[in-house]
Amino acid sequence: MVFDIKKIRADFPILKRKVNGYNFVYLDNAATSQKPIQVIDSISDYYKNYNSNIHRGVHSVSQEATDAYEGARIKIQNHFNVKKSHEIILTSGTTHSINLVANGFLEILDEKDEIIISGLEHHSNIVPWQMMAARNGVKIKIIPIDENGDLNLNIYDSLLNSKTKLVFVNHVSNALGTVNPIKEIINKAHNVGAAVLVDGAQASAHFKPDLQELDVDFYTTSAHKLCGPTGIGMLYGKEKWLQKMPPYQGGGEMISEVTFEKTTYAELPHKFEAGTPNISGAIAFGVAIDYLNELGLENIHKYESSLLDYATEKLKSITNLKIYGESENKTSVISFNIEGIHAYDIGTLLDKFGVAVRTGQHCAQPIMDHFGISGTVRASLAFYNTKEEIDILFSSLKRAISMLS
Amino acid sequence: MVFDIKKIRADFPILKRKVNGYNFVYLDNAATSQKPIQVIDSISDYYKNYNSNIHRGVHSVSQEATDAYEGARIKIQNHFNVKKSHEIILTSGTTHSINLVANGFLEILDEKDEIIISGLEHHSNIVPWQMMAARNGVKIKIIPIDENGDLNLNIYDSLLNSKTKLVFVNHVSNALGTVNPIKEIINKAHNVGAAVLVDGAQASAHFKPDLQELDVDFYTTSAHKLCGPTGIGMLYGKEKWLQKMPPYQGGGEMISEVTFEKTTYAELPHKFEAGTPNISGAIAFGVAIDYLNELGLENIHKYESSLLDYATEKLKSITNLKIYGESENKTSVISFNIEGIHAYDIGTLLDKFGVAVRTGQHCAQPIMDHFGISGTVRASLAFYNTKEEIDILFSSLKRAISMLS
Amino acid sequence: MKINEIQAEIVDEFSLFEDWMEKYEYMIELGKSIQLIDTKNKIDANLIKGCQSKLWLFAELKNGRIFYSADSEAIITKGIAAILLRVFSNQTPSDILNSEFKYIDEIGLKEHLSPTRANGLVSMIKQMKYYAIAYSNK
Amino acid sequence: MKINEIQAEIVDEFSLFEDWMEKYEYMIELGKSIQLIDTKNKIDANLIKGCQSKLWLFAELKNGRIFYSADSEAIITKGIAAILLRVFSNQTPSDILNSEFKYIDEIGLKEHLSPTRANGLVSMIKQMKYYAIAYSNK
Ligand SMILES: Cc1ncc(COP(=O)(O)O)c(C=O)c1O
Ligand SMILES: Cc1ncc(COP(=O)(O)O)c(C=O)c1O
Repeated sequence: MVFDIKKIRADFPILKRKVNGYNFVYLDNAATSQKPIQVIDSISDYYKNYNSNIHRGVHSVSQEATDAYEGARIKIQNHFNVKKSHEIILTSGTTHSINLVANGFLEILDEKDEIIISGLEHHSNIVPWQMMAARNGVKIKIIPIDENGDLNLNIYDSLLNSKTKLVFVNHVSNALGTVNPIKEIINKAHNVGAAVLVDGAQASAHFKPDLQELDVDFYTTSAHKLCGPTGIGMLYGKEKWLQKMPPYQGGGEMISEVTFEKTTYAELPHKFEAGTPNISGAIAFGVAIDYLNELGLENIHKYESSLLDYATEKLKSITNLKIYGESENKTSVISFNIEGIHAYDIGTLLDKFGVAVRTGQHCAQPIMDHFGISGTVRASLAFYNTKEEIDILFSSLKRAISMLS
Repeated sequence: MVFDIKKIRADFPILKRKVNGYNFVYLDNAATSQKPIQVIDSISDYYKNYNSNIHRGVHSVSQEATDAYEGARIKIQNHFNVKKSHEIILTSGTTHSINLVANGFLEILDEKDEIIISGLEHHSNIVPWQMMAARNGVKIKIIPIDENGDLNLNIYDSLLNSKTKLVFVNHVSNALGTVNPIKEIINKAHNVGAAVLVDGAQASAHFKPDLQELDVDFYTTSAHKLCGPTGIGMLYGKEKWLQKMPPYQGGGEMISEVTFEKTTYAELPHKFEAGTPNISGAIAFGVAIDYLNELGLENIHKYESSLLDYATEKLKSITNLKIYGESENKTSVISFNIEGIHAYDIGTLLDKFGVAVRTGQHCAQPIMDHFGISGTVRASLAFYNTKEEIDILFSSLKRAISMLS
Repeated sequence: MKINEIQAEIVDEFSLFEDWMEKYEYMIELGKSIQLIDTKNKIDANLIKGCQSKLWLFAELKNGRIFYSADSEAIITKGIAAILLRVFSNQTPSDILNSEFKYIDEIGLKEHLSPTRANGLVSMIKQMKYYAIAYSNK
Repeated sequence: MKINEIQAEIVDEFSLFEDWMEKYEYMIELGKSIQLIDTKNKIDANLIKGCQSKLWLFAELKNGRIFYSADSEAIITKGIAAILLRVFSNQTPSDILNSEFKYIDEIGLKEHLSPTRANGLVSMIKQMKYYAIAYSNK
């Protein structure tokens, strides 16, 4: 397939807008992706034509909405090659998913157990475990990172032992773009009997992981990172874990019987989907997955890699520019600083030129602490970005630096 | 204001559709409301023009999205007459809100304390408290209901004592439509020093409560019940409670500092809004509130009351039809059964005539147990319904009954 | 008669109806003549999950053939259950396991047989096949 | 000079610039000449919350007037802080408390002074007023 970037860009209405008088150059894709018109229209279509509450309705429109919602679950199941559709829990996003699992293990683990968190994690994959540990006394250990932004797997080996119960790692680091060797991490954890949760929030716009082949215990992502809407995400969990974990939230949908004396919980996946879900969000999540598959994740990854190489080379030609995270294996994220200039100043001036980047800690303060910096400028590229946009980033950056020097 | 029903209906695209060859008559409004085009368009507009992750962005589009998201919070604040905007927590819905509070009180209460749940509650306001009680040992007491579907306030008085710490009641019952005397319930609870959570999910499409005047401790609703989208809701909590309660979910946004040793939480409201929120949902929630206010909640209520009277009178003319919930004070909900005919059969045949009602327990099994029935047919009316639609309900119902008899 | 023939016969019968009302009236009639489950078998253990109305199913093996009986609180559910019984009752376990239940779509029952439908009929078909599995090992 | 006059003066100065780049270059210049906070006051207790770059603010009362000093890691934030200092420094607590900070909108600073902006400048203005309250009781 030829990657017809012009045609692709035409699908994204927002890319036509101006910012501060300049063409909008959106390089903040790791924070959230933009949405193609197919996804946007699927939301309107739902509300204009078949909005209804789901599952318990006897009427036709409720059935249509239910079928669309459950159809989305199946799209997600197929996309990630999951065995059973009820192993896919629809959540409001990665943060919700991880908290659901942390709550699930609250009473399974105690102070004799250990869990391991990678040093590359987003706050969403750190704080829930700290909160859990504060309640059940589990001991937390950290896999440190090296200068390139790679996890130190030798130290990981030394942290693993028979007390290790859970390991957390993201598939891709949001701050640096590092792609972690999750297959290896999973295998090693399984060797000592520990389960692994992989935070795929940054990966799923770039890769299509085969969860059965990975044999991962939990995998999670947010739709808004992969061309879907906000407020919806998914948690994959192996059936045996989902059955073992208690429900997270109580409410409608997740029970099979309620009396004031006793309540019996519904079967999977409903046990973990209390209350009216984000119906339109789930449907649009499915449409986003269709969209990505139509382009092909392999094609996307190839195109983005060439963009990344182009951008890295250009940026490296700037004196005093230091890139953080130079793993051999990374997605199209460039985190950098200019010596003597604060990231916030760069971000502010780039914005004046219509270029949107993120600055700061990227919800990954431990990584910043590791490098001894207060933050970075992060340009994160998507498949709808172009070399011309990289050129604009480059020239705007040069002008910003000269203004700030 | 004259209630221009034709103009109003033109705002709701779905009302033009056909179901099974008949005009669509949507009488399942208590399950979820339909959405006016203004709300639908606000979602597309967001994704087409200013989609971005919020709060931490330095660039203009992120700032636009943040302003719109925070602007929605202020609309909600004003609508409910709340003192401080950070007392409004944006959640994914009522179920999420109640679970957040239940988690908040998990460690504040213990087995010496008592909580009181009204007998009219939706499962979402029962199960979270049962789950909490299973952990902290709190004792649960129930306010029973009488034959009309009203709470027995004499018994409520006798349940209150100095051990009572929390009282839960919905503003309006979803199964019966009963409007509860929440002001009285709140005052009595406060007299013994107990806090009150009011579940407003069924109320907010019909009333505009003044939360300061009510002096309620917590109030919650879901946007999808009041012409807003799915996946978004709100929790009002008095500042002192929100400060006292620990955070519910860990993640991005809700922390001010994270190291692997220690994490400090962000200020309100962010402490309770971990992760990327439902940004488009929040914005559309604000638009839904604008829409309702433009019509005027008083006008809506007046119009719906006359619809309810009309419908009640018509249905009562049907032999062997029994209405459940005949409170003096109720919203436009009619829960009923026909002697000797199962609710599911009625619902199925009404659907064949294009009429959407709900059948079953309505997530309120204890109420059904109270009446000794397995479920009801529920027709719930909204301000965009008409007398003509009630006539269709009536004639379709008569035909269904004759087919089933 | 073979399972497929019975299905064809039912489709023929339904093809005579002019509108959905006649069809539903007939289904309701069928419900009234269902092979009713014996009271002693109308127990919670024989309830099919996931229905808004209670639906009971029972099966016995006689001379190598399975005979189903059922009941439901809702007459429409009962009518469809009656059709399912007519198709699968008095058949051998292996014929039941090898059969496809597809002609029936043509009579407009599909909407009632969606896996997400709250009437439990999909679970009922599953349960009928489970009985067939159980009895084929005997 | 009165607070409003100073604001008017700043607006005048900025009106000379043809484009945003000139304006930002000037702001950056202003940042370099800020009344720098003394190292001994550059402590965590004097940090303004909610900024992506650290921003320190200090204030002293001399002869009934407040003198502010500040610093920031980011030069643009520092430039805007310098403008705020120029407007409010060397004024009496009551004048500061009664003043409105509005002309400044005209020079296009508004975007930096949104309550949801991650640069802390709104908190800085609040903190400047808190100092004024504190010192007006002395
Ligand atoms: C009274 C009541 N409480 C709670 C809920 C739960 O709301 P949601 O499903 O939006 O979380 C509902 C809606 O079904 C309701 O009617
Ligand atoms: C690696 C990683 N994990 C978790 C998250 C949290 O996702 P969300 O904010 O959608 O819950 C993000 C997104 O910011 C992320 O990049």
